[in-house]
Amino acid sequence: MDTGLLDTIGTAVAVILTLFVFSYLLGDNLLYRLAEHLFVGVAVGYAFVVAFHSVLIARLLDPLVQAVTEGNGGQVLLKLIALLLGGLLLFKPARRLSGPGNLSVAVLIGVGTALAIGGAVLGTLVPQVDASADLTRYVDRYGPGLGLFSGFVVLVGTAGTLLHFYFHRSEEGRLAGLRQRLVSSWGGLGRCFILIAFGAILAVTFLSRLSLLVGRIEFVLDSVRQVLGG
Amino acid sequence: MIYCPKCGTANRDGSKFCNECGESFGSQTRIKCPNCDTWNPVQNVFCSACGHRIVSLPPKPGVEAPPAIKGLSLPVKPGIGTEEDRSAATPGGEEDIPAWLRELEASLSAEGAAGKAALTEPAEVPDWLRDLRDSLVGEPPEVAEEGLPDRLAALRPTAPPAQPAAPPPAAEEEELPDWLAALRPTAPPAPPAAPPPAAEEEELPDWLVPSEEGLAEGETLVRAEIPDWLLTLKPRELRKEEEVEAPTPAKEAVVEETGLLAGLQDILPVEIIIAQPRLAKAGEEIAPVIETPQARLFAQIVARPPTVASKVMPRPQAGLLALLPRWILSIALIAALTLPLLLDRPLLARTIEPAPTVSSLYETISRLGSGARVLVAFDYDPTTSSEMDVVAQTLIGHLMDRQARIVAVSLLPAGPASAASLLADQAAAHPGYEEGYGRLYVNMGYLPGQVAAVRLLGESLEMALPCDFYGTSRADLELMGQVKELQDFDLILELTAGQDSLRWWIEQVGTPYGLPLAAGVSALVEPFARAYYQTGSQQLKGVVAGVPDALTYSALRSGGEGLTGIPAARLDSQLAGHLLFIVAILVSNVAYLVQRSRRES
Amino acid sequence: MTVLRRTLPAALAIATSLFVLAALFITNPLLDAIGTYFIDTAVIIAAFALFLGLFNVLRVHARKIRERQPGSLYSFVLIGAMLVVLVIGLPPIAGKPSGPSHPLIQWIFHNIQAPIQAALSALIVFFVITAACRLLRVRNAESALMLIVALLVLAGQVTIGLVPVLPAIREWILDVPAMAGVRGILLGVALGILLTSIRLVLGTERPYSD
Amino acid sequence: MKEIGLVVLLLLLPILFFLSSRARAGKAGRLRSLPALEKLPGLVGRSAETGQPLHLSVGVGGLGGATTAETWAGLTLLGQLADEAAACDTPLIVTVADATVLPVAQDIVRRAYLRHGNPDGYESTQVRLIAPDPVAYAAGVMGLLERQPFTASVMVGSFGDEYLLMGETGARRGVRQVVGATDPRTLPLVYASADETLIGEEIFAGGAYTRKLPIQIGSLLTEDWARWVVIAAILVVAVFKILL
Repeated sequence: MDTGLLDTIGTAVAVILTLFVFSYLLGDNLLYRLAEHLFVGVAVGYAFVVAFHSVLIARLLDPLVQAVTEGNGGQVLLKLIALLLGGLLLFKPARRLSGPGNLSVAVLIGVGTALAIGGAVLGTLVPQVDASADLTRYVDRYGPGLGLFSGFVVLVGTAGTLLHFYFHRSEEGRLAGLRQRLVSSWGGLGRCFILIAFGAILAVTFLSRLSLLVGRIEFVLDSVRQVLGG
Repeated sequence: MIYCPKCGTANRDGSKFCNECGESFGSQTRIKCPNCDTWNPVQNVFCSACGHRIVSLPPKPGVEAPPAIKGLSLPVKPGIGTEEDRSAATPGGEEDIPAWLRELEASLSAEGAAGKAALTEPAEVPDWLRDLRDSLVGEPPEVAEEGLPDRLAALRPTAPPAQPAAPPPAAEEEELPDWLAALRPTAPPAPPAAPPPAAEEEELPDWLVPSEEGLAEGETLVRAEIPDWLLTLKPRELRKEEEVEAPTPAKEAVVEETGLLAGLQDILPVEIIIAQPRLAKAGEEIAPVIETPQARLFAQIVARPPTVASKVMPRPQAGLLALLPRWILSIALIAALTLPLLLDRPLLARTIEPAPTVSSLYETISRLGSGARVLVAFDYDPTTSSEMDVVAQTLIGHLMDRQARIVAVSLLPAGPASAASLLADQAAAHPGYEEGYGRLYVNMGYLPGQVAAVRLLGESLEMALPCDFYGTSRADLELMGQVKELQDFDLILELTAGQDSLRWWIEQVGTPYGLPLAAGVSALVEPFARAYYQTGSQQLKGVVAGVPDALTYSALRSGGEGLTGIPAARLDSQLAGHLLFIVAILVSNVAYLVQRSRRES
Repeated sequence: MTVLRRTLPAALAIATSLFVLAALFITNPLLDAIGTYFIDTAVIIAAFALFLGLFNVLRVHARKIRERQPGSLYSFVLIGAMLVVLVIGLPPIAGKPSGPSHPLIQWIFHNIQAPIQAALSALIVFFVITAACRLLRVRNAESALMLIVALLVLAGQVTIGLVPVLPAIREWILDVPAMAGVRGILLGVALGILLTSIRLVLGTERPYSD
Repeated sequence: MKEIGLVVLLLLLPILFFLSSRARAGKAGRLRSLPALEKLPGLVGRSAETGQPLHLSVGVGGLGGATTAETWAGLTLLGQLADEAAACDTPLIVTVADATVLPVAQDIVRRAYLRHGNPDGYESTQVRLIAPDPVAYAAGVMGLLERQPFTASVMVGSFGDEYLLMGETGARRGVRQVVGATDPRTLPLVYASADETLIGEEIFAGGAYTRKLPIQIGSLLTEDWARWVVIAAILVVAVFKILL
C-alpha cells in the first residue's frame, strides 16, 4: 500500500483516538470505552510480541540453536534448564501440577531479592548517606551562609524524615524515654519535610503532566493545520 | 504441620482440606487466635504464634445456654456432649437465623430507627437494661459513624435487644470476628442479671456441639467465665472490681452511638453476621416456635419481602469543585493552553538563565570529541513522549551536531519504537546522518529484564545486545564492532520519565564502572535526579529536566539568544496552565473557608 | 514429597539469591557469569509468564462475552485488537523486519497505542488539579504548609527569564527541604526493601510454596 | 563502596535474629498504630455486607525485578485479605500488571479458598491481568472502578503517577481506598486521593501487623535500629568531611 496514504490515515486515526480519550472529561462514554479497550488489547498484544521476539527468540531460541550447531554442550544444558524453568511456570495454575512451577517462582524470587538488596544497599543507602552528610556541598551555589545552612537543613530533615517512620513504641528500658522524646520531636519535624516534599512534588507533577497535555494539544493542532493547509 | 492422609503433602497447621488434593482432614480444624489472628490446630489451647489462650474454659454446668441457634460448627474443645446430644436438636431451622437476620436488616433499613427500637423491645428485659434504655430512647438517632451506610446505622440500635435472649448467631469458625472468637470456647452467653433456667448438662444445645469434628473423650468441663463481650454489656456501676473492662478488639471497634446500647462496644458486628451468604439455604425453613412477643415480631419481619440494600452513597465533595461541573475546569484549561499555541509570536519576552544542571550537561556534550561513542537509553514510552520527545530532540540534536556515534537501547518494550522515529527525524536534519544507520547510529532495541538488563549490559555487551531493533545481528552493524564492552562508551545518556530506570543506570553502570552518566528526564523526576547530581561523586554529569529546561538547552545550542517561535509559545502555554491551576487552588480554598465560616456561625 | 514441594524451591531461591548477591558484591569472573546466567533465566521465565497473562486476558473477556455481561462488545474489541497484533507480530520472518519492527505493528503502535497512551497520561493533569484542590485546602497547619510550598514551586517553574527571584526559590525548595524529605523517604524505603528481601531470602515468607 | 555495603548487610543479620527472638519471647513492645492496616479486615466485612466486590492491586511491579520487595508487600496483604474473603465468601477481584505476579497471586487466592474448605469459591478469573504496561493497566483498572460498584479498593505495591487515574476515579465513585506506595513521586497523589495511606516503607510492615510472625516484627525493629545507624553514619561522615 502507498506509504503516504497509510501515514495520512494513521495520523487521522491518531487524532480521532486522542479526541476519544479526551471525551472522558465529559464523562465516561462509548467513545472513551472504545479507545480504552482498543488500547488495552493492543498493549497486551504488543507486550507479548516484544517479549516473544526479544526474549524467547533472541535470548533463548537463537542461542540454543547456536549452541547446538557449535556443539557447546554446557551452553545447551544451561539454555535447556532455562527453557524448562520457563515451561514449568506454565503448569503453575493447574492445581495438581503447581509444585514444579514453584521452582520457577523460586528463581524469580531469588533473583529479584538479590537485585533489590543490591539496589537498596549500593544504590540508595550508601550514596544517599554520603550525600546527606556533605554539609558544604551547597556553599558553591548559595554562598557560605545560606550554603552551610542548607547543608544543615538537609541533614536534619533527612534524619527527621527517617525517624518519622519509627515503628517501635515502647517505654521499657533506660533509654526508652529519651528515645521516645527524640523520635516524636525530631520525627515530627521530619513530617514537615515530608509535607514540603509532597507540596513540591505535586507542583512538579503538574508541570510534567501539563507538558504532556500541551504536547497532545500541539499534536492535534498540527494535524488539523496540515489537513487545512494541504 | 498436618500431613495429608491421601497424598502425603504437608499442609499448614489447622488446614481443613489438603492444599494439593483437596482431601478433607475430618476432625482436624483450626481456631483463629483472637489476639494475633493466627490459625491454630484445634488441639492447641494456646496460640502457637503469640501464646494467647485460644481455648477458654468450657461452661459451668449451672449456666445453660439461652435458646439455641443451630447451624454452628464451632470448634469447641471436644468432649462437651455425646452422640445423642447432637441428635437432640433444638427447635429452629438450621439455616433460618442468618436468613432472618439478613431480612431483619433489610427491612429495618427502610424504617425509622427509633420506632423500631420500641417495637423490638424484649418482654423481659433486665432492670438495668431497661433503665439504660429508658434514659436513652428519647435521643434522636443520629448516624454518627462516618461512612456507614444508613441502613447499617439504622440496624444497630434496633437489633441488639434480641441479644440478651438469644446468643448472637455465630458463624463458621473462620468467620468469627474478634469478639466472637473470644466467646467461642466459653460458656453460652447469659446476662448476669437474668439467670436463664437451669438445665442439665446433657441437654446442651446443638450449637455447642461440634457438628463435624470427632469428639475426643476424657475432656472435662470447667467453670465458665463471663465472656468479655458480655462484660461490656454490664453497666459500669454493676461491675465488680476484678471484672476488668474487656480489652478493645484490635480491629474496628463498633461503638454504639445511638439507641438502647449507646456507648457499648461491639454489641452486634453486623458486617460479619451478614457476611455469611453460604449459611443461608432457601427452602429448608422449619417453622419456628412462636411463643414470645419477640419471636412473633421476628416471624412477622421474616415474612416480609426483603428490600434491596441501598448502594454505597458517593462521598459528597465539598467546595466549589462539586458545584462546578468537571468539564468547565477542563474546557478552561484546554482553552488556556491552546490560545498561546495558536498565536504565532511569543506573548512575553524572556531571557535565558540556564540552571547549573543544564549548563553542566551542555558543556559535557560540547566537550565530546568528534566520533565519541554515546550510549543513549530511551527509557520512556508514549506515556511521556509528549514531554520527553522535546527533551530528547534537543539532546540528540546536540550529539549529532558533535558528530557523536549513537547506540540507542531501551528498557521499555515500547521505547525502541519511539527511539526509531526520533532518531530518524534527527538524522534527517543532520547532514551525514541521513544514510548513517549502522555506521553512525544504531537502535539496539528493547533490553528485557529491567534492572537485570542494565546489569547484563555491564557484564556482557554482546549477550545483552545480540541484534538490533530490526533484527539485524550485531555482527552486521559497523558501529557495534567499535564497542566491545561498556567501557568503550564516552558517555551514557539516560532519557527517562521514571526514577527507577535512572536509579538502575546509576547503581548498576554509572557507579560500578565509573562511566560518565548524564540524564534527560521528565520534570517529574527532577527532584530525584538532582539528588544524584549533587552527591559528592557527581553521579550525573548534568540533568535536563522537563520542557522548560529543554527549551533553555535548545536556546543555548542556538547561541544564547532569547526564546522565540514554538519553544516560546510552549512556555507561554505552560504559564497559562499554571496560572489556571493556581487560581483553581485559591478558589477552592476561598470556597472552603467561606463554607467553614458559614458552618461555624 | 515434602522435600520436593517445600524444601527444593526454598533451597533454589536461597541459592539463586546468594549467587546473584555474591556477583553484586564480590568481583569475580565466575560469580559474574553465574549471576548473569540466573538473571538471564529470570528474564526468560518472566517472558513465559506472559503466556499465562495472555490466557488470563482471553479467559476473562471470553467469559464476559459468553455470559453477555454488560460491555461484552468492548471485550470483543479488546480481544480483537490483541489477536490482530499477535497474528501480525508473532511469526518471525527471516531477513525482514518482523515482530515489533514489522511495518504494520509499527503503524499500530504509532497510530493507535501511542496516541491513546499519551492522551491518557495527559488526562492525569485534570486529575492532579482536582486532587490538589482537595489536598491543598487549608484545614490545618499541615495543609497550609503544603499549600505554600506548592504555590512557590508552581510560581517558579514557568517564569524562567521573566521574574528573577521565583525560579531561584523553587530551586532552593527542590534542592534543600524537599530533597531532605524525599531522601528520608528513599532511605526508609531502602531499609524496608532490604529487610523484606532478607526475609524472603531466608525463606521465612515463601511465595513459592504455602 | 561494595565493601561498605557488604558490611552493612552482614551486620543486619545477627541484629535481625536477635530482635526476632525477642519478639518471639514477647518482649518486643508495641508497634505504632497503622490505621490503614487495621482497617483492612473491616473492608472485607463491609464488602461482604454490601455484596459488592473488593478490589486489590499489587502494583505495576513484578517478581524477579527490582520491585520484587514492593510487589511482595502487596502480595502479603493479598494473602491476608484472601483468607478473610474466602472465610466470608466476599467477592475479591485482584488485578495485576506484571505477568510474573499472576500465577503467584492466583495461587495465594486459590489456597485461601482451599484452606477454608471452599475450593469451588475460587475462580481463576478473580485474579486478572489487565495489561503489562503501567498506563494500560491504570486505564483498565480505572474502567473497572468506573463501571462496577466496588466497596473498597486496596492498592499496595509499586506505582507510578498513573496511579492517579485509578485513585481519583475511586475517590469520585466513593470507593474506600487503602493505598500504599514507595515512589516519592506517587506519594502526594496517594495522600490526596486515598482514605488510608501507607507511605513509603510502611507498606513493608503489612506482615508484621497482620500475621505477626516474630521475624516480621523483628525485621521492623531491625529497621528502627538501622535508622539510628544511618543517622549516626550521616553524622560521623559529616564530621569527617568537615575535619578533612
